[in-house]
Amino acid sequence: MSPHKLRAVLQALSPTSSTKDTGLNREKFRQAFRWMLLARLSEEKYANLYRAGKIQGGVFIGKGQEALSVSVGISLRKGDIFAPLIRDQAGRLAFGESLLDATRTYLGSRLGPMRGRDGNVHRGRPREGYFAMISHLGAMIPTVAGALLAKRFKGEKDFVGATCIGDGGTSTGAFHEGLNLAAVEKLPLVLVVANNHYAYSTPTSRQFVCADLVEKAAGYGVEGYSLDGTSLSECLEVVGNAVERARSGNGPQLIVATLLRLGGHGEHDDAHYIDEKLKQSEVGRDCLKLAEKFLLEKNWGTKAELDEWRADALRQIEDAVATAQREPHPDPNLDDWRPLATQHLSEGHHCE
Amino acid sequence: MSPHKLRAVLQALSPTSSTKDTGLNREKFRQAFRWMLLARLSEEKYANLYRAGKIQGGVFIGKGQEALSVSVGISLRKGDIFAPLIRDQAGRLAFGESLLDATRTYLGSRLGPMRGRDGNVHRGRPREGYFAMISHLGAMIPTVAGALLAKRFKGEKDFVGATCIGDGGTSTGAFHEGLNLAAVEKLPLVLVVANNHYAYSTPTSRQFVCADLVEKAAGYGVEGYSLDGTSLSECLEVVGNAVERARSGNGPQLIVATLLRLGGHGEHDDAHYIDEKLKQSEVGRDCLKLAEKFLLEKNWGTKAELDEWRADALRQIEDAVATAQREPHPDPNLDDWRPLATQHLSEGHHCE
Amino acid sequence: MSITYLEAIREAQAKALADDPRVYIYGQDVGNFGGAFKATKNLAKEFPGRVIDAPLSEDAIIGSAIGAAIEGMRPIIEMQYADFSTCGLNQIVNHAATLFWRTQVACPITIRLPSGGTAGSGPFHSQSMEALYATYPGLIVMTPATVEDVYSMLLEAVAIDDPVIFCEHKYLYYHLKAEALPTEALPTGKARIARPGRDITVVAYSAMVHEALAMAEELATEGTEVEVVDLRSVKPLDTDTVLASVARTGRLLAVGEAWPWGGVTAEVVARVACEGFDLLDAPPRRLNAKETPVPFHPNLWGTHRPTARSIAIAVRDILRQ
Amino acid sequence: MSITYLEAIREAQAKALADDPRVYIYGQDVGNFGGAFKATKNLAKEFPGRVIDAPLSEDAIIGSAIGAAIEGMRPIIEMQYADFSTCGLNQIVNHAATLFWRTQVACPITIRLPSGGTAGSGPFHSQSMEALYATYPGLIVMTPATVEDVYSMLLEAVAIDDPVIFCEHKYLYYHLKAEALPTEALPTGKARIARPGRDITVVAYSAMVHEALAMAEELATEGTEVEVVDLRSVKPLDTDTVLASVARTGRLLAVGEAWPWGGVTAEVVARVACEGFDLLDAPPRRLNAKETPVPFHPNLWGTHRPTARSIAIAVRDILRQ
Ligand SMILES: Cc1ncc(C[n+]2csc(CCOP(=O)(O)OP(=O)(O)O)c2C)c(N)n1
Ligand SMILES: Cc1ncc(C[n+]2csc(CCOP(=O)(O)OP(=O)(O)O)c2C)c(N)n1
Ligand SMILES: [Mg+2]
Ligand SMILES: [Mg+2]
Repeated sequence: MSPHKLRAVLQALSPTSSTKDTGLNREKFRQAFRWMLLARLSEEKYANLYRAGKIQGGVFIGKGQEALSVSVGISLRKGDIFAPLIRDQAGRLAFGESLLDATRTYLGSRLGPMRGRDGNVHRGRPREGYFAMISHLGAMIPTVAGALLAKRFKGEKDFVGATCIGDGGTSTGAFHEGLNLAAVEKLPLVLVVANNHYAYSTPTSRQFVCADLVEKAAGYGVEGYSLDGTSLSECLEVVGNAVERARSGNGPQLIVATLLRLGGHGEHDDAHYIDEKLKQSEVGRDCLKLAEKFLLEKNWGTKAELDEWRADALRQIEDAVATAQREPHPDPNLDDWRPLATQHLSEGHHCE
Repeated sequence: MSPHKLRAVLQALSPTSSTKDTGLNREKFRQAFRWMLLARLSEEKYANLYRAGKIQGGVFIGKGQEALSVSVGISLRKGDIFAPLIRDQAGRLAFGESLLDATRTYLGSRLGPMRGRDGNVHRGRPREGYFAMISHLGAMIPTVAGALLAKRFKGEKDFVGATCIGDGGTSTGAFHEGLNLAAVEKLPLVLVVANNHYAYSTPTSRQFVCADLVEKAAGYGVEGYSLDGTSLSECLEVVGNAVERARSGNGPQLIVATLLRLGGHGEHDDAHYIDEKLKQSEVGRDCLKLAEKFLLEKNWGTKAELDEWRADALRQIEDAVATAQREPHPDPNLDDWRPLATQHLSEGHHCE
Repeated sequence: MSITYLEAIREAQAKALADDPRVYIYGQDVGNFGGAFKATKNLAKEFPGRVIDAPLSEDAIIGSAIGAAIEGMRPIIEMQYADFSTCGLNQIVNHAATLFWRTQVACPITIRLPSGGTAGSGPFHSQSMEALYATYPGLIVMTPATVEDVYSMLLEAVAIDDPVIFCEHKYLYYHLKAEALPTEALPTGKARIARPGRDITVVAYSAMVHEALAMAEELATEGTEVEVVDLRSVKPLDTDTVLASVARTGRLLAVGEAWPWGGVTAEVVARVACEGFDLLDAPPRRLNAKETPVPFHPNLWGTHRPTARSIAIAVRDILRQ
Repeated sequence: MSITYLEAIREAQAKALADDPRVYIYGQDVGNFGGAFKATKNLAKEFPGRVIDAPLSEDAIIGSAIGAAIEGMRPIIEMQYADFSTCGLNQIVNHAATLFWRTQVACPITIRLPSGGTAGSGPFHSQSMEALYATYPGLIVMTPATVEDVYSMLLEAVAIDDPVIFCEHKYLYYHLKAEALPTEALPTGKARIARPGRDITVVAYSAMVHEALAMAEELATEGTEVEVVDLRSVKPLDTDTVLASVARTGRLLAVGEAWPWGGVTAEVVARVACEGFDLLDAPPRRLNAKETPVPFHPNLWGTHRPTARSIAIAVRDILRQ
């Protein structure tokens, strides 16, 4: 394992026990790696389709953040809540989203979970604990908190809710209010901050002043962790640990991962403003490449296996794209245009 | 001086120098005490008038918080900004508000600064650096930050802006965004939190989890201080120091004072829910009584002087009330009912 | 026995809590204190753990309710004053209102907004925000004017699968009394003829219904018979009942306590003009509050909002045409 | 030379910065990056220290502008999308809008809202919020439809002593071009006859003006002469120009891209019905977007908002009466 940068800021972590499934183990690492690969390759595909003019709306990818994201998705289980954000393709897949759901949404299929009403990263299946983000950053934090409150009301046990946000998103009032509310209610919320050094074009120097965003944890009275977001092993360990601590009643967990957005804000953005020094530094390393290296070095996988995984991922992607491309797009004449669940209370158009 | 509880949480304070006017000195203490006395007695008068049905709207007083509040007002000077909140009668007076402005506002005189359009604690004279709060808690923080930004744009030097908020107000998104923005811009903002243990009826256990709200300072990268809000000497010293540190370029200062609201949320509220143990504890002491004791013990004032000050304050109050009571109330027929400074762009009433 | 509008709100919440385990109440000071207006008095005691004090965080309060609703609960949210809902507005209009349409998952939350003006409350404790919320697809906006309606509509709000903005009027809290709670009610979306009349239709809602009724009473002594329509909910807005009334009277005045630009009175007049143009024997009219923030001082406030007197003047004016 | 609507916004800001030292620009990514839409391209370089990247904090951004305005500055605030102004709404409607009336201290801030729908933008990057802001006393709401207007009105917005909500339409950013920047302009509050005609008045604003003009072009080939009124600002709303037009044509259609309940079309129809009832030879009509969030997929979006085609259908319908 790479130099262990794990730092429990507020409370010493109970030492990661190897019997518990929160830390590093071969199977989990391999599985996580495969989700990362699928996420990376599928997003590359969407980006290509975008450049070919095949996708309406923007494409925002998680390149460089897959290790962190997958660690969230893979640490959760059925009955948990996950509210991903824009760079969470890996975590979504690991949490259980089908690649077809994602692909249908990008390609505008009527059969996708959003049926063309909403697009790209805004997809989800809330009934299955997989929330559909609104754009307004920070908004999903109190929403997840409320879902956890509901589970407590309903007498459920051993559940966790996780949501992700960027360095920019920490500046929103919603972040503050949401995390504080979760702390007051001592909810099992895992809040994962990906400090990727930019909010769109805005560097962190224009976003916050503390040395590490994890310093916020103390002010909320929650447990906090700072970690290297480029290291899959570290991400799996820290996120896994935090999820289990939340699950076992230790209240909200704030995780701050340091990494770099390896590309533009979206595919429309050439990212010319990203500091060359950052790119060359440790934070600028590609978590997927590092994980691959780690895998091979530790003999947890062979080159041949990796090739096969890649081929398999590409096949899945081609299949999903082919399927979605054959499917009908939404038809305005088939939409009921009713915004209410209580259909008869939806208003028609007056004065037309 | 009472046991020195001053604690610089983030950065060691430069030792309070006795040549600088930030710390404790006889004249300042006496002056501060007189403002506290005037604040306490004037608010008692308003409360009595309220009970006699002479005041429209609510009356919200600062009983128990005068030491903290006066320290803010007295540490500022002409050219500074002050955005007080609901419990800042003492600070307002010390900053330069005339008792007549306050009294006119309470009594509904048309000649008050708000001319009946707004009332009680919502008064101010923004042109004079004395902002008029809106009710939505937290809103004044970014507003003061912006005023400081403006002063920097205009090339002014050595200015400070201060604003106050309660423990409840720290839970607002506005608090978070405003303080963070000020930190990013390294503005000379002094943010004074009065943790009086309740937000209306809500105890701090339902408001936040950290042991002391000053633990938030680190997360914003600002300097923070925790202090005993019942001690005038400590308030003068800590607030004075923070104001000078802000003035000399050390960025935002977060001050958290611990004290107790010595009464209801407003005069309509019997405060039955306040914890008896808190009342009996050190935080429940009356800062005015403590200051009086201190003054006498230190021989900074005599009993006779105190009596004279009280009599003088009562005279001022009676004068102001008598004047305001003689004055006309607003007349709807004289109001222009135009919400815009650009008068001709104000809309009239259509369809009437 | 007699029961106030405010007590009816409390009783409706008590019944909702008793009848449905999915219901809980969340808001500032709603717990042991019973709410700033005592609308949840004793409920925390009667329903332990289900009436909860929230931190001073409107955005998170609403956001949490949305999450809880997704998980199957039916939260009732009390905003301390309607005016403070601006701090939670993003969650209401962009999240709660869009959830069902985007995901087909319903969002059954009830947001109680203590609304409207009272003397000495000023610009930030007096607002009428019904039109702001009604503009957004995905929300239902109720504006009950009577003790009976505030009770039955609040129960209905909790039962409905969609987010309901429940505008209860603070002026009516203590002013309005009824003999008993109702056992039946009009369905949501149906307006009510608060007083029948043949000469002119006055459309009102919430506190303005009572100003309109007082005006009608007065004008009756002059032989004018005013029909007062109480909209009950401004979204859905019962155009049919309004049109049917205008069909009888030929004249229309729409009265609202909110500001002049836009709002309920514009929507009512526009609908009647578009869909019932030929029913009108005279130009329709609107009467709103004045075009300024709501003033603090009672002298100004009393002129800022429409009153029985100013409504009477408008009605007489229309009838002269 | 030709200049787009978007470039005109940039040029106006460059001129405001050059002419008035009190002006500065604040918003997310407006600095070196030049803004999400490049509306501030190069301005940070040309005006060092005066075009500043803000943190992701809409509430604080607007709040800070209010404070700066009190201190005599004239901030131009860019919201990255109009939709995100909901997160700063409290400061806009409760603080900026009330400041002058409460304190007699003016609040000269300009809030630029990249507004309205484009294909593939979805529920949270497409909204038209003009009516929400127009409801509040104390705000001016501009909705420029042309390159010339977006330039001159933005300059005017900065010059005006009151808070101006500047709704610039994203669909027009690149679609619309003019030969040159204007040297003179109508005053704020004056509507414009975008196309004269005698048969019917179509009132529109912002992007809908162009749908209306396209429709008028088409109907002209059928011998129908449509008069298109471009409101330019929806608050103040130039009722006189609208009434004068209806006096000529006798017929009215109000078109807006916003949702059906309330909004500009309701206000326009209500004013004409109330103040120009006798000018109307047929019932007035409104055409708005559909009653759902703005859809993401272009197929749905193209039907959600009014288009030249759907306007033409409505106009033909009115003319048959
Ligand atoms: C409240 C709000 N304001 C503005 C935006 C526009 N916006 C979308 S993404 C983005 C930058 C986000 O940066 P960060 O939180 O660091 O996440 P990252 O993109 O780096 O993953 C902005 C400003 C938004 N979505 N929500
Ligand atoms: C955003 C907002 N929500 C709710 C309120 C209603 N309200 C007024 S004062 C108050 C309690 C404030 O508590 P705290 O901040 O601790 O100040 P204190 O009254 O104790 O001085 C509340 C909830 C408000 N003014 N603003
Ligand atoms: Mg980022
Ligand atoms: Mg308090």
